[in-house]
Amino acid sequence: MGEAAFWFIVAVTLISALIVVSSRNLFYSAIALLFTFFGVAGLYIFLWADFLAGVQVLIYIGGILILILFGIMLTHKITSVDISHTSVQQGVGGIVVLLLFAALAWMIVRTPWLVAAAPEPPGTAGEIGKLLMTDYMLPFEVASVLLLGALLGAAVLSRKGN
Amino acid sequence: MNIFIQYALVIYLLPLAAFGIQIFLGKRLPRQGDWVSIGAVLTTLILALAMFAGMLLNYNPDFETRAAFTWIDQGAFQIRMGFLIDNITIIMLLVVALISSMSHIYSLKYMAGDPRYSRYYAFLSLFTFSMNGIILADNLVLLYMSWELVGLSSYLLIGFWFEKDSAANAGKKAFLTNRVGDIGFFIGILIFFTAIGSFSYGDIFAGVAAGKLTGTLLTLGGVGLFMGAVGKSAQFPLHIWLPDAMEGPTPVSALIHAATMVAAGVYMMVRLFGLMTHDTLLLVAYIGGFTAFFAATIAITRNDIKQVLAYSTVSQLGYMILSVGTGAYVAAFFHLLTHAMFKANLFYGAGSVIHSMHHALHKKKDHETDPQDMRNMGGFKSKMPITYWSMMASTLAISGVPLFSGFLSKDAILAGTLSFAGKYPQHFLLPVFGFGAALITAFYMFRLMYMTFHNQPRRPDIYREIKESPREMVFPLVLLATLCLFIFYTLPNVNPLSDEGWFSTLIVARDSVVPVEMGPVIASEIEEGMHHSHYPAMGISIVMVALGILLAWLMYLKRRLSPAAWADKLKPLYRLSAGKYFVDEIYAKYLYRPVLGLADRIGYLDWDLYDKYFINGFGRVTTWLSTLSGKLDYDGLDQGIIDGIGRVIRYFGAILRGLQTGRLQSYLLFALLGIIIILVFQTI
Amino acid sequence: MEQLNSYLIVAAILFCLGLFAVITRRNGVAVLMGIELILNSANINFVAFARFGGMNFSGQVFALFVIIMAAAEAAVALAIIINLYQNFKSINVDEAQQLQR
Amino acid sequence: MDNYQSLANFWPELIMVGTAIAAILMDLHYRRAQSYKVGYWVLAGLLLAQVAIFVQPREPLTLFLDSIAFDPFSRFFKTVIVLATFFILMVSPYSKELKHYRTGEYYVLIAVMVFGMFLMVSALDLIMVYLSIEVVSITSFVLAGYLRKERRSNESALKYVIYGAFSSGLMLFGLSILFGLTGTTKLFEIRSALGQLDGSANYALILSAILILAGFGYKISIVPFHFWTPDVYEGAPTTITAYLSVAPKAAGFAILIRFFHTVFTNGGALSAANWIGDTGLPWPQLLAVLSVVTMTLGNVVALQQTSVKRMLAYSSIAHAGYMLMALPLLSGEGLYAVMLYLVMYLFMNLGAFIVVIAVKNKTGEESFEAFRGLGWEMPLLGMVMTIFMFSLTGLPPTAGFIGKFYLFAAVIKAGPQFYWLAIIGVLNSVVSLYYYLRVMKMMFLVGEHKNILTTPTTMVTVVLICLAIPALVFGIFWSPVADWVNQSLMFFTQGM
Amino acid sequence: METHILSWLVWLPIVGMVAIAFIPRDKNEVIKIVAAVTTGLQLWLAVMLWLRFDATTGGMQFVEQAKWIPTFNIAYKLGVDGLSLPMVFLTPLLSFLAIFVSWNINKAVKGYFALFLLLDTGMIGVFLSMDFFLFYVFWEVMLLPMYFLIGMWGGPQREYAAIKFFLFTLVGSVLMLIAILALYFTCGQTFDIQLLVQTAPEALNGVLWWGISAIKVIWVLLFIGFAIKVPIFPLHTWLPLAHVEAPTAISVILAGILLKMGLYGLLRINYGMLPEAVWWFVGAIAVLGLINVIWGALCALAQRDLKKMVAYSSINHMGYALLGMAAVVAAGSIHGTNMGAAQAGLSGAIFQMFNHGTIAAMLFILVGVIYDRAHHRDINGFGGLAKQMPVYAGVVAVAFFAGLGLPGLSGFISEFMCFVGAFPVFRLIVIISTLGILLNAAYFLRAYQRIFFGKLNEKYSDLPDINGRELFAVVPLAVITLILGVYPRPFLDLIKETVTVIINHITLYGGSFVPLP
Repeated sequence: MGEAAFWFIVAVTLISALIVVSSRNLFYSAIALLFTFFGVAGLYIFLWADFLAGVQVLIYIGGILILILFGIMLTHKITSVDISHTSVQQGVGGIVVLLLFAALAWMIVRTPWLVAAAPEPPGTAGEIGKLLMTDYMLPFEVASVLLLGALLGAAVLSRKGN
Repeated sequence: MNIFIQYALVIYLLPLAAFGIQIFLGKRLPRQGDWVSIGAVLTTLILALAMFAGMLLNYNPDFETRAAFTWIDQGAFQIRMGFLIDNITIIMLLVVALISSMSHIYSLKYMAGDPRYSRYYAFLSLFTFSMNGIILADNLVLLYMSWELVGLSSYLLIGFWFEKDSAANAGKKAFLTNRVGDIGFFIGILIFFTAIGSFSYGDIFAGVAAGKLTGTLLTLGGVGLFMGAVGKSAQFPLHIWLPDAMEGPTPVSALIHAATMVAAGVYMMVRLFGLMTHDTLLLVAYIGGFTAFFAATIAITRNDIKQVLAYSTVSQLGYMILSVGTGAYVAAFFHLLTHAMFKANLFYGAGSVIHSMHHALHKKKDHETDPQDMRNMGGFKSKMPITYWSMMASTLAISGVPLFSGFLSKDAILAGTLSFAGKYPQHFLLPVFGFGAALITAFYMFRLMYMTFHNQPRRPDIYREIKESPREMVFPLVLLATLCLFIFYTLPNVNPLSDEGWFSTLIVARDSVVPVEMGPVIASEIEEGMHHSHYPAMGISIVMVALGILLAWLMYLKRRLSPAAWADKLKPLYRLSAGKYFVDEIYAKYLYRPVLGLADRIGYLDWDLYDKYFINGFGRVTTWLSTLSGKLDYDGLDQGIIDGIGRVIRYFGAILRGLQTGRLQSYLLFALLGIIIILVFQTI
Repeated sequence: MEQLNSYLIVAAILFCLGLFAVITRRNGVAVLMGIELILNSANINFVAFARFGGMNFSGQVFALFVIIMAAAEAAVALAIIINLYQNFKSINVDEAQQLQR
Repeated sequence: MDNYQSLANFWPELIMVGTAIAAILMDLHYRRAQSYKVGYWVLAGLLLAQVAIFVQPREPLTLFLDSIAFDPFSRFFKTVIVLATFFILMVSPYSKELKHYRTGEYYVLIAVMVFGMFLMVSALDLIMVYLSIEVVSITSFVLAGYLRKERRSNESALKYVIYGAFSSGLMLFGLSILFGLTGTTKLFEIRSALGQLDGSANYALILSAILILAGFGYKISIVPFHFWTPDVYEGAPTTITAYLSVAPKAAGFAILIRFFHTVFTNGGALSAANWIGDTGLPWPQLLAVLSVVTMTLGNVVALQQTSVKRMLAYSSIAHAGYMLMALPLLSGEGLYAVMLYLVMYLFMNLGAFIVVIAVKNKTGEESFEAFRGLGWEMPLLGMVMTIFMFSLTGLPPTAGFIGKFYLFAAVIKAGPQFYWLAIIGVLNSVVSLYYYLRVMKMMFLVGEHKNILTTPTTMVTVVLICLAIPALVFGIFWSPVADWVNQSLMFFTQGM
Repeated sequence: METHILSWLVWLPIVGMVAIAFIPRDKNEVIKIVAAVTTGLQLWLAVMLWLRFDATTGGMQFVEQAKWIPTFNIAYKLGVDGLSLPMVFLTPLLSFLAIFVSWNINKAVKGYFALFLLLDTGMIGVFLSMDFFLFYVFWEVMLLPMYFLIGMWGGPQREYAAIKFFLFTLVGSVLMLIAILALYFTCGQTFDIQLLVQTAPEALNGVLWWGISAIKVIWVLLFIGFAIKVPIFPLHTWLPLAHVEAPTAISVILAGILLKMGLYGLLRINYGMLPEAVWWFVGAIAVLGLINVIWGALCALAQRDLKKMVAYSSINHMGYALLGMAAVVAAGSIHGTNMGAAQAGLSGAIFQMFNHGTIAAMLFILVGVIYDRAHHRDINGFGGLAKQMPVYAGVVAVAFFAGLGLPGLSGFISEFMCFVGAFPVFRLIVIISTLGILLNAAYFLRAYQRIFFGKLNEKYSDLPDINGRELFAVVPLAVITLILGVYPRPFLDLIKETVTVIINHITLYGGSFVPLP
């Protein structure tokens, strides 16, 4: 895993993200999003979070992205060639976002982050699992309720008829 | 409580009771209750006579009795109410009771058949009550209160025939003009109270004597009090209400606007003479002297019989005020006494003529002709002999012809001015005013007599219907005409050229309490001087009077001189006189209208500008236009500060609401912007 | 250049790109994509902080929950968008402007 | 307390989860026409949860290894939430808007939302903070869009979901920075870690705090995170609008107070607490300015509205501003006042919205025009609305006055440097009078005097009276509420 | 007192209100009778209070105290002294009479009288409260019924007038709330008015806020609150509108009682708790009093609407009371401790409050009488009515002359005392404001002449004279005006000791007062 690989992944992530936000074609955006997610997963691996990378691929790409694609298809006639879309207030939005980025970048550079050396763990799934059963058991359970609620909500809203 | 106080209390309260009964029950009583008022006033007359008799029996110039109670007791702030009775009080009480009784009796016929007959008597009683309050007061508060109440009764009586706009206006004018004077009066009271801490005459005199109030403030206090007199006694420049007050019924004019109420100012000045500084008195003298002369010159050109008498009253009151100013305040009071008799009589006479004219016109169904205009009269002497002769007696008295009362009092006044001018030669103008007025007085009074009673009737049609007035009206005429003779004032002495007698014995000048370093006018010194100037004054005045009568005789009886030609020759002067020196017009232009305009403008400012202040300037034009068109309307919610602020708020609200575009992404953008703003705010 | 700051900068860029998408894209689905970018950027932060802060697994757990939540949220959001499409025949966010008075 | 032991003190939440599941099952059982009966099951569960809240031990604890707090403070807010939910559940079956839909899930979602809010008011871990807010958000997105055949409702849900996701994204980013600075997700540990930072990390701290504030601010709709409020409130079913304006707002205040107090102060007793801002961060001024801007904007824009519902939406923004006023003081009195205000606000705001429901049931409209002459036609409605409006304005003798009184008292007590805040606050309440009075004007002053009398549904009437009585009585005698608040705060002032 | 007479006074109207709530809405007569009986009983209680009042002490009497909200030191405390007694008497009196004035209300009778009784409680509560919090609550409680009474039963612009009134007063009262809280926290955390009067001057002594004395800040906040109610220029513009649009009975209450609350508050709170600031601010009070006098009179002179004229005359009359209040500094050493002037001024101000209450009430009732008959109030639109309505003309004359301060009627004495008191200190101001006396007369006489004198306007040749019910409402007021005008001691003796207490309190904290010209 050389530095080149890292920068490659960063480049893929960011360029595809740029396409996501700028493409006029919704499909292209969705496809680009796929690459972004992959890129992020790659970054996770660089960051010694292999389990998370797996989850990222599974849920984001296997779940969310598919949902998004469904969303695109359900809201546009599949035959329609024109699923392009436009943007608004790009100028102002761009300036605001750049300002914000400047603020963030300044913060990142100036702040003495908490840094501590640590050896690469052999695997992360076990540690995460342990945490989920101890410190974060409650959030784990709450997440299930959240999913229940979301499920129910999505069902209510998309149900046909009465 | 001695007998004088008891009598005074009855005299004071009885007319009030009559007023109450009349107002509430009057219409239901038999004869509409006139007997209640007349009974009350006659009782007061009897009591006043009794007091008068007591005074004569006592024969003590220093007689004085007081009674008072605590009216307001707020600890450090107290007002004591009470009566002060001395010889001046008693004489004044008698005058008021007498003239009031005469007016009551006179009115029995004069006012017969009036729809508000009982109301009229109620008001007369109210007046009597108030006037007695002025006379009896031993403190400035009761004086001021009665002073205002007199103003009220005068207002009610002048405007008694309120269906006539002129009468209603005259009443209002009288009240307001009087209030102008009263403001000064009030400020004077405030000055005295503030310095001395009491309202009672006794305390105030003692306080001034003790030097608690000195200097300019004392002068100003005196001027303030005098302003009250200026208003009430119709002195220049507040004289304007009195001629208008003739809109009231004639007995009222006789009682209130000739004999008593207008004399209240003089009475007050006589009472409080001791408080006046030299400077105050100078002002008093000049105002009085000028008024005497000034009003007389206006009287020359009046054609309305009551107007002549009204200006004559103003002029005579000026005499009295002049006399007070020169320190001869006893003479002033003496003139007050004699003037009350002859002037009331003159009014009754005039009333008798008018009454008769009224009947004549009524019979002829003539509603155009003015029953008071002397140009419609003439030759009435034969038809109304009693009226004529009694009026003639009064005319002689007022003109200052020997053997009549006016001669004595006027002589005293003129002697006083001479004496004063002798002491302070720079004020030579005062006697000039006095003697000049004497000449003119004689002239216009005889003019009145000649035009009314002598010559050929100018309107024979009316003349035919003229007849002598009924008994109730003639009786007062005769009685008062009798009282115009000098003898009643000089008893037990019978010397037509000297005023020595009971009056001069019982009423003596008291010295001012104003500290010597302020150079007070010492009344006794003036009195002393009067003895020396007595005969010169008499001589000059007789000459003047003779001249005046002669002039009138030539012009109006013998027609040797044509009044019209003379008027033409002296055109500017004539115009001034005929126009009453345009005082009313000047006031209207420079006083009433500006004040009313100011009020309008302030009202407008308050309501339409201030209240709408926050509204944008564009709205202002429209409101201005709407005000111009006489409408003070306002349009619904778009008004007021609140709305102004409300508008501003709503304006910003609209801007802020503009942020709520409904476009989601704008919201998000704004939120981000907000974050950046906060960030900047936080890091700076 | 495997340093904390490079990850943070990448995350920041991703975050800003996500924000940009959210505030500029008219299509509801595209806005949703932007939101996913934001969430991913935060996740990178978490994981990066976890890695460089002494291998603190809390960060990874946090990221895990975020991913779960993102899925749930995406489901609901898409349901809403589809529902809206059925009523409006459009999913352009700025056309949903009835509620602006 | 470890996970297993914690369960013993976790009953209210468990009951709500159980209720939700039971309700889903019951919903399967009912046919559409009866589906509203699910509401009664939820109601039963809610009451049971309240009983559990009531019988729980009083001393403060932390549960699930410092994941959530268990203390009177959270108990107070839970009770407030239960109360609000109770009234909404009572009224919902009688709202005509919902009549066209199967409402089983509606009640289930409310149950889930209550669960989420319970967690919100007690979260002590960044993950719990995030998750609980999301639970509440996601359920409320769905509820706002519940009238799926109505465009207004769709639109409201869309705006809500995007705004919500956006805000929580911002917050999440902020949380990640906080995590980066301290390396932990537990609030207590964060505080101690922050306590050791020198000033060099201030900037990051500020940035993260602002981003986190965006998340909380969106829940309680403070400027500039309020934009969703009017649109969502207007489009959502009125019952849900009423609910959103009270319960999540209370929960939002709870979490804001707890988070900021725990993380950003030195943690001393409240009366002596200081912002970490001893290092120079101008927190009080920021919050004071936000409060002023929020209340002013809410009031000023509310003046313009033509719909009562939307007017109430803005007024709820203004009220958030009032409550925010007491936070910068960082005094026990300030928190006390906010909590008391929330109780008072619960009654009057719910009441006002329920009147809107009743009017909409009758006229099908929510505009001011719909209220014309209603005071004559429905005297009871007019009377209770008068109470609510005057209470919202803050006039004695109503509960709203007491709420404001305590708020202003807290501000004044903090010293002359805050007088300007109090003066702006009171002047704002004068402005608010204007639009509240407009409702009165429409109901009583204009419109002819009709003699036809109608009343709303019995249950709505009962609920209205149940809300109006406290709105009035607490204006005269509020000692019980004050004592309750006091007890709920007592421990707080001694540190958690 | 064990009889709780004050509580009865306060809560009796509420009892009546509840009773009315249970009467069916179509039983109008019954409702009116219940209202009349309630206020009648209240009036009787007030008379009993008057009779049992001990005039030899300036302290609080009949004090009732109960705990209310102990955690905030809020108590239910009522009491009465010479300052409040006149108002406590006036309130039920005018309420009682106003019930009869509103007898021909026929729109929503039940609501009207219920609200009216609520208003009654609010008003009397303000005068009796000895707890600041309670005071504030009553102060605000009045607003609600007032809003509806003006807004529902008023004239054409009633909604606008009602909201304007409401907003104006609310601005004042919220500022007052701030001041109340500031006092509470700086002066020992109590709302007890009597206690604050003792502690506040010490506690606030030397306290600076932003470089300004705390006393001044609080004084100004309170002053604005009370000034709006008085109303003092330039915060007065709500008054003409509210008075004009309100139904007659409410105008009576507004002018008769509500305006007095401002002055009462100034005397009780500002003078009591912040005596030091009195010395600092008194010049402004005098100047404002002068402006009120002149401005009000000129505005009244400009009006064509009779009711508006009377409304402006209220502003004018309140100016005299302000002058009297300013006189209190005469007691300071700079003026040779002129206790007499201070006594005169302050007593005069309180007396003026009472007198204006009766006189303005009379005026408004009478305006209502003519409005009921002619359905307009344009001064120029009548003419010659004295002939058609002699009794009415007579009563109006009494009221007008009372209004213009004619001796023999009570208004004169109080104005006189105000002037006498203020003169030693504010010479120039008093001299200018005496012009007000003249203007007073001008606008009253002008109106009287236009309405009653001259030729009878044929339009009104069948106007009925004032009827018995209306006379019943006016005559008691006229009698009071007359009796107190002739012999004011029954009134003045009651307030004497309290006034002394106030003056002593203020001189005790006498600051450095620089006299104005």
